[in-house]
Amino acid sequence: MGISHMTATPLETVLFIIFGAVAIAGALSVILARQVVYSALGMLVNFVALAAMYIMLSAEFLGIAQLIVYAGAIVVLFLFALMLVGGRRPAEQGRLSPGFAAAGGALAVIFLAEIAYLVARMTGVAGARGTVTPEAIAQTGHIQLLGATLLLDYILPFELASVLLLVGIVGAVALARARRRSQEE
Amino acid sequence: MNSAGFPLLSLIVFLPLAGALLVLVWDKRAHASIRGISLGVTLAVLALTLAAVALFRPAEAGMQWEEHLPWIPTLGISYRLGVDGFSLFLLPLTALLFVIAVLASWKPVGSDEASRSAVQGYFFWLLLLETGVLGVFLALDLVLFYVFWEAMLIPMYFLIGRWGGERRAYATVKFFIYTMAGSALMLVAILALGYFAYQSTGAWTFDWQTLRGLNLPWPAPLWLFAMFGLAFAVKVPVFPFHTWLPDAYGEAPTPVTVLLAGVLSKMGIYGFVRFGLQLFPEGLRTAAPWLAVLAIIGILYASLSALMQKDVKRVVAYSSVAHLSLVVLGVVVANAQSLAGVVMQMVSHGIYVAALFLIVGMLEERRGTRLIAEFGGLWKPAPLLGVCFLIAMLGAVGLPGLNGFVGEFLLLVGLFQSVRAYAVLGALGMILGAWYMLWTFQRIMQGPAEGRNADVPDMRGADLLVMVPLLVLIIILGVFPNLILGPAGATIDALVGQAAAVAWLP
Amino acid sequence: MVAYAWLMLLFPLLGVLVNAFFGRRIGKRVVSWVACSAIGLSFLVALGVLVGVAGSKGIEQPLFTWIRAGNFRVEFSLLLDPLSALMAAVVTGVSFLIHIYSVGYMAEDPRYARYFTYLNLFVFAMLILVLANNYLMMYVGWEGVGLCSYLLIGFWFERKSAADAGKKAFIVNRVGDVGFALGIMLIFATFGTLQFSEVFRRAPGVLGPAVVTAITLLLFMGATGKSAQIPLYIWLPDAMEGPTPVSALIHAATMVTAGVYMVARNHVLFDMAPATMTVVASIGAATAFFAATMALVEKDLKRILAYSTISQLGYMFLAVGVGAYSAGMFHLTTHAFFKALLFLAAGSVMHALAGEINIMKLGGLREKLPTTYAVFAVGAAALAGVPLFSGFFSKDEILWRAFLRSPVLWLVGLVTALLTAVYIFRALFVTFWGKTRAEKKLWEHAHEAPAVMSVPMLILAVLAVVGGYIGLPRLSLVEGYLEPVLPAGHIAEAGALEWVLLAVSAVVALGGIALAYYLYVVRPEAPARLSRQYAPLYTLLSRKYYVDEFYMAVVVEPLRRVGRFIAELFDPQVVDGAVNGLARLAGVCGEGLGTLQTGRVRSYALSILVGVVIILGYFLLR
Amino acid sequence: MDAIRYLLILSAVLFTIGAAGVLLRRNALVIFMCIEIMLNAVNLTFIALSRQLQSLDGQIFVFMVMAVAAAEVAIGLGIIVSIFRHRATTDVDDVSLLKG
Amino acid sequence: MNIADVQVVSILPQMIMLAAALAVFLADLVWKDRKGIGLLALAGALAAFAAAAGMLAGSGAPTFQHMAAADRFALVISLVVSAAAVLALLISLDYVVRVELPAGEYYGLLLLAASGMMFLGAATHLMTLFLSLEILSIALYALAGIRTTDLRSGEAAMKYFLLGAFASAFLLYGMALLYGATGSTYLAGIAAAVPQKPADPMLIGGLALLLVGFAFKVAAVPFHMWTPDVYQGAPSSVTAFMSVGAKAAGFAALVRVLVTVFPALYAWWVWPVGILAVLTMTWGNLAALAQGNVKRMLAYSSIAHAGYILVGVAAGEAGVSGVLFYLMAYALMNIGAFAVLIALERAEADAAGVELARMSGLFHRRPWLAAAMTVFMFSLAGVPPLAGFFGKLYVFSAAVRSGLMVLAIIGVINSVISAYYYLRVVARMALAGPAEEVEPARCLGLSIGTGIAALGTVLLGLYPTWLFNLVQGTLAVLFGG
Repeated sequence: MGISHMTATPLETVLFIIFGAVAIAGALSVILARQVVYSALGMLVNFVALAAMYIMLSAEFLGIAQLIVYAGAIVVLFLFALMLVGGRRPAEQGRLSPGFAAAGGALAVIFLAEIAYLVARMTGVAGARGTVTPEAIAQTGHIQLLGATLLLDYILPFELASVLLLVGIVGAVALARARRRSQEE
Repeated sequence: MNSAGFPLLSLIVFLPLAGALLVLVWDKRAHASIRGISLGVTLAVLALTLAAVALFRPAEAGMQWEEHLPWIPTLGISYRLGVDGFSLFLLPLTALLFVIAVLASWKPVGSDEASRSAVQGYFFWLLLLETGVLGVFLALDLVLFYVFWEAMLIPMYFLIGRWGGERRAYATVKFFIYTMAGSALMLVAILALGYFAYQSTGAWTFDWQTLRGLNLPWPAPLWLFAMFGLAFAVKVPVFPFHTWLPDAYGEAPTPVTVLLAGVLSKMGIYGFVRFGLQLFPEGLRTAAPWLAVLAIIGILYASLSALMQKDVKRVVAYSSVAHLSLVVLGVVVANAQSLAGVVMQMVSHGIYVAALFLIVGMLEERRGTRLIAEFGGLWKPAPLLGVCFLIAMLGAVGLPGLNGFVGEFLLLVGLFQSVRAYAVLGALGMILGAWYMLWTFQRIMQGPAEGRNADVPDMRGADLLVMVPLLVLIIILGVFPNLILGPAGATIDALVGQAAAVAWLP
Repeated sequence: MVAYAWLMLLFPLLGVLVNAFFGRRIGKRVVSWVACSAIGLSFLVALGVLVGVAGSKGIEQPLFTWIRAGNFRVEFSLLLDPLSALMAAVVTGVSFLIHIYSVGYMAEDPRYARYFTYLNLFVFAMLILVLANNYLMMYVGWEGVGLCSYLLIGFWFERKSAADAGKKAFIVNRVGDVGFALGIMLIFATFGTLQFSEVFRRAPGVLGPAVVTAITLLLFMGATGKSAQIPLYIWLPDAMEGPTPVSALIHAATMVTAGVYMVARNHVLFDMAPATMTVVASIGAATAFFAATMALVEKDLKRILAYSTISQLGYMFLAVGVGAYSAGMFHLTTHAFFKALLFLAAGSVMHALAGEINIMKLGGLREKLPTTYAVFAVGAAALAGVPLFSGFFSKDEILWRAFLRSPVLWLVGLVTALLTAVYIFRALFVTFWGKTRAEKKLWEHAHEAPAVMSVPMLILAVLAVVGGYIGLPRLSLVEGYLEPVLPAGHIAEAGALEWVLLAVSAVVALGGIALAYYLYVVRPEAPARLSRQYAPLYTLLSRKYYVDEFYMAVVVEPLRRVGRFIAELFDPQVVDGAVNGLARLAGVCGEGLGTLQTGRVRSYALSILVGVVIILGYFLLR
Repeated sequence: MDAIRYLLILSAVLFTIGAAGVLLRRNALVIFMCIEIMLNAVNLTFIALSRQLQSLDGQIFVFMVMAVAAAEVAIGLGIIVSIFRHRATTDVDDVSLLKG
Repeated sequence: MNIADVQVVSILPQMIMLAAALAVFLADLVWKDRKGIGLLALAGALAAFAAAAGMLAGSGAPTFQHMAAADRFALVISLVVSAAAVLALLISLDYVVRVELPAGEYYGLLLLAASGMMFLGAATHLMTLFLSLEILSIALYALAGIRTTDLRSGEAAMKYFLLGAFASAFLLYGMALLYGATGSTYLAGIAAAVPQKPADPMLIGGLALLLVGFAFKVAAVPFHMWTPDVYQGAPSSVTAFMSVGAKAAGFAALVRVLVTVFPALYAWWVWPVGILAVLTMTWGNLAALAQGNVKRMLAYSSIAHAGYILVGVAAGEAGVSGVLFYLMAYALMNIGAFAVLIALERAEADAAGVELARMSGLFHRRPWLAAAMTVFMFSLAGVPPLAGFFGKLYVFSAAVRSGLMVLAIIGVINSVISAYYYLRVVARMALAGPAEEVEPARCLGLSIGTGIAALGTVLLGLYPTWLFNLVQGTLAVLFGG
């Protein structure tokens, strides 16, 4: 078995289990909720639980970003959209075709089994131990390290991400503006 | 051995293309001058091919006037042309039949007004087709060959599809797909061959000369031959790959049928020799019994089928299948006489079958039908037509003194030398051939002329113009076959030597 | 003259070309002059050659190389020896007379020029056959005469029966020709050459008994086709659809004897194959007998003559089959004279009676057509073997030689001789004697033929009488002339037996005539009674032993049925059906795939997940 | 069980739930939410691995994924709302003009 | 690694595209001339094309901090994408006005998508890969739905979006697994780690999921289901562009990942890719047989072509240049075919694409247009001597070379099947009588676009050598750099 340097205190372990359970419950409620709005709430629960886990995994910046971007912006956007399309109505009128549901469920289970197999058989997470050791973090500070990496080594992805956001904005505008135009006519 | 010198072959191949482009940019309403250009171009090509025949050095067995230029060097594909005694006479045959086809297209071709007036397009495709066909016979690079081979389908598609008979759409699609399907595997085989060359020489090449020298590991020659052979078998066609033929021959306009039967079918035979026998003699040897069985079935099957056809064009079409099956049989046994017969019969068949289809066209033009039952007694009102039909038919039947005999007899002699049963079965085709041909002739030309048959007009100047050269050739080649066998002799000897190098049929 | 032998071929060829291209413009007179003079000149050359080659072993005259393919070399070259010279002289001579006769006979025909073109072409082809120095050239002539026969039988192609007959002749001949062709191939495979002289020279050394038997049987198969022997004789009676001079020339005097000539030409090979010889003799004898029986009940005058021809050809094969080649050639010559004569006379009858040919509708013609009657009688006498007429000598020689070989063959020949006398004199009596049964109008218009027709008949009549003397026993001009080519071999000295047999056949011939006289003149009601009495036999004979029906049922119809099955069912439904079915299958698959494309996102996602699971599974479990 | 394996399994479970939701739900918004769940599950994997490998690459990847998610939400909700304007439905099964 | 490594020149073509997009947005604010904006975009795309071509002619293979490479492979992809963009813009000039698309957003998004595609072709880092993939995807989602007045356009956008996001989640998961297995997000780093633990399930699983993600993008069966619906529903000019550009970019990424990162695992992925190829081409061709709508038929045909290209991918190293050649040939002939459809597309009735019946007798009405379409159809069918044939020749020869004769055989059989439906179009145009008299659009841009595509298709067939030479060299750089 591969090495693991992720050592957890019993408390951390318990918290991991709890947050994990919450995250799963949130995700399940997304797909099981009768009404869309409950799905959105389930998603929010999931996001928050994950944010907590990020923080515990010493990715504090991303934990916070998770709360702001996902739990904040994205869920709110979903709720806006929900209001526009009338989220109070039950999500689906008819029932699922049983065959289709069974096939979907079975495939999902197989997929999970495959990943589980993968995780079980993996030869340990590889590579020489990275440079971002707790000591390094302690010395430089997490945020500083992250920022430096992002803006020095990852300047191109960073810029691409901004282009991506531009695309998102323009795209949304295009869809909205065209709609507006068609409504005017 | 290189491109130095006068590029005679390139000129032969691409002159029609130039003509086609000229036709394309010409004023589309100037029908007369478009026809004139086409005639001029095809005549010029004929002159060039005759010059090739005249300048050919008969004592040499190898390729002559080779041209060699790099084309796609990264894949080892080159532009390489050459002619030897085997392919030599296919050039004037092709050129002549295109002249005939142009002449036969002097009157508007097509079954509806729109296509009849589309003269420009018709001659464009016709000339393009000539480039394709000549390219096939001259290409010595396998990819180049394949390009010409397939490219030819496009003009053919339009010529049949646009200017054909009532079921032309069905016929042309079937022709296209069927022949394309047949040659699909040939492409893979060509690639495989290129790869074998790569393995043994370290460079991709599709050069025919180089590939001949390859030592292929068994059983590669067998399956490569099978893949090539399928393409050729479809083109010839060999039973059971023949069912596109009655439709295509039947629906194509007369000049195109003439080309289909006269020239395009020879491409299959040519392929069997050039890319079957010469590239994979061991493969051909191993496949020979199977191919021979198919060819023999083809002879008998097509003959019997021809016997009971109701449509005269289909009679000739099936007769063509039967005759060419015998030629395939000649390739299979590959001895001196049979290969001489192959060379002879390719040209002969091209000529008499062209004459027969022209006559069918004239019949159809005069009576508006091709159903044999509708005809009768035409010899009386149209004696010239009758005589021309008679001579062409006798050529096809293999009457000694006419061209069909020499090839057929040489083939049978060759077969007899190798496997006597083949000769006996092939000879049965002689009897059946006489039967269906004579019966067809009888039902159309003989008997009382009643109704509309009584005042069918005889052949006139234009009709004679296309027919007489063919009939003259039928007789001349029957009496002086050495005109062809002589120059082809050295090449045939070399072929025989190569075939003999592998242990042949039992 | 021998050096100019090629002129023999050239003249008819010129005749063909001139009449073919200009025949319709130059008028009938010129046409007939061109045609007749071509053959006449040819005949003169032939006579010159006949004299010139006397006593020689044979001269070969190469003209050009015809085919060369590897070691397969065929020269176009003439072989001039006594055998070919005799045959050429007979052919051109008889042809010349018949050409002249035709000028009168065909005078009214609209396709006059075409007729003479064909006729000249025939002579040309026949001469190639005769003068060939190799098998393939002989084959050229062989098929060439077949073509002319086809064209001339179907000359009046508006009549379906004529067209049918022409086609039948060609196809049946083709069957025989295929045998001939295979024989040629076997010869080439064995000897590596097709030249007669080479083959004969090497034959004793290289031939095994099996091969030589095979070769000769195949060649003989060709002969049975061309010379109308069992089993391929069926085309000849139908061939009477052609103009009568054609029947005289091609289907009696010349072409049909080609088979005999061929066997004689190949006597070296045949001599080496006793089994084949037995077959040849037996088939000859059988053909002679059966054809004669059929002639007994036939009502069509020309067909009677046709059966007679078949029967006489049988005699000739009997002759060559027992090794009496010169006897065969002798009979061939005399037969050419008297059978041509008989046909021309029959033609004269038809000419006089607007084409009526059924002897039951004729009768009493001797008063209207005395010349015709006279020459017919001469011909009949010659055919029947009445002593001192030509047929008597030639037939007798055959019987004699047959007797030496096997008394059974002799007996068959003898019976046939009896039948011959009966049927030909039946024809004579019914046609020319008694009261006429012809329609009144026809009868009144009946007239003797013009000189242009009667003169050739008279010449032939003279020949039919005296022709036999060239071959008188002990004189044996023919045998002597042919000696260099056909060595007579060692024949037992003719003793008293020969004279006894001579007498017997004379008696038989006269007896046959007497019988015919009794049946058809004295007791004209007897034949009808007999036919009722022996109805089955009569029907069998009059239906020609049902051989046509047999071939129809066993060969032609089955093949047609197979052809129809292929053309209408198997090819379009099965072979093409497979092709179209494949295409349809692809289309159905396409539509099936289209239904999977439901338009619903979730099913698409499902498909993605399926892909994920499979690929991931493959990678993990590999 | 190692902590890392626990975390990987946890994220796999979350991912699978999301994937199953895409298949099982018909409401476009819910499907989209499920996709967000899937992305978040992957994010968890990245963070866990980042910690395990003591490298920041994983964290930065998660940062980028957030940007992607934001852009996707902008476009995705735009599309869904746009369709709703036309058809008054968010049921994806009703949106199947194109098929065959 | 520090800021000095940044060589902006290495991403010059992409930057030009981005700059052009920004210029378009700015111009849109002040300028209402739709055609003018289009020309501006066209100029940008042409500049990008020129830059790519110039860099190809030049030497050296600079990288941008090992995030994006300017190797010949990437540059050829840039060339293909910018060529596709140029053609797509040419055929859009009139179309945008005709169907009243928002010009600024349309052209801008198109250029952004193009830059995303070019980045994807150049990406040598998982993050660049993912982000550029998302840039092009999101831009295309929006473009697909940009014709908001049309139900089908919205439906296409929704399907594309939901399934695209779904698939990219798998892709992302795969990246995470690779990161976990190798500890690196640089392709070079992963490549270096692969040989050390070739059988690690995590590595293998990551490869599998990556394959899935790209297979979705290139529309390989069974990840292709979105393709016909999206291609049909999206505005035709968008379909033309995405069928070519997105495919080129997707294949670029796939090839780069498989061939440079996982050559050691060739034996693992050759058959999955090969089977994908077989399924893809067969499915695409068979389904296309049943289509009566030309646009939808071309969508299925595009699936089939993805299959042919996958044959080249399965051939591994040997197939790289074949894939590139094929992509270029496909760009020319497919955009050309769509150009003809755009010319024919008139009323609302054609919003779902041109029906086959509408092509009837085109030869009589517009012979040159019909001739061009004929060229495209025969080329797509793989009839020599046109570009499509040599594309097939190249990839199939690579397959034969890699011992994948079976794939070549199935490939050629498939091209025979495909000939049937391509011929049907030609037959309609050439052999049938004229349909109802709706005059096809006449527009300079469209004519030029069609003409360039047709000419290119023919010339690339008659003399493919220059492109062969161009793509041949990419291999060395791909491995050397």
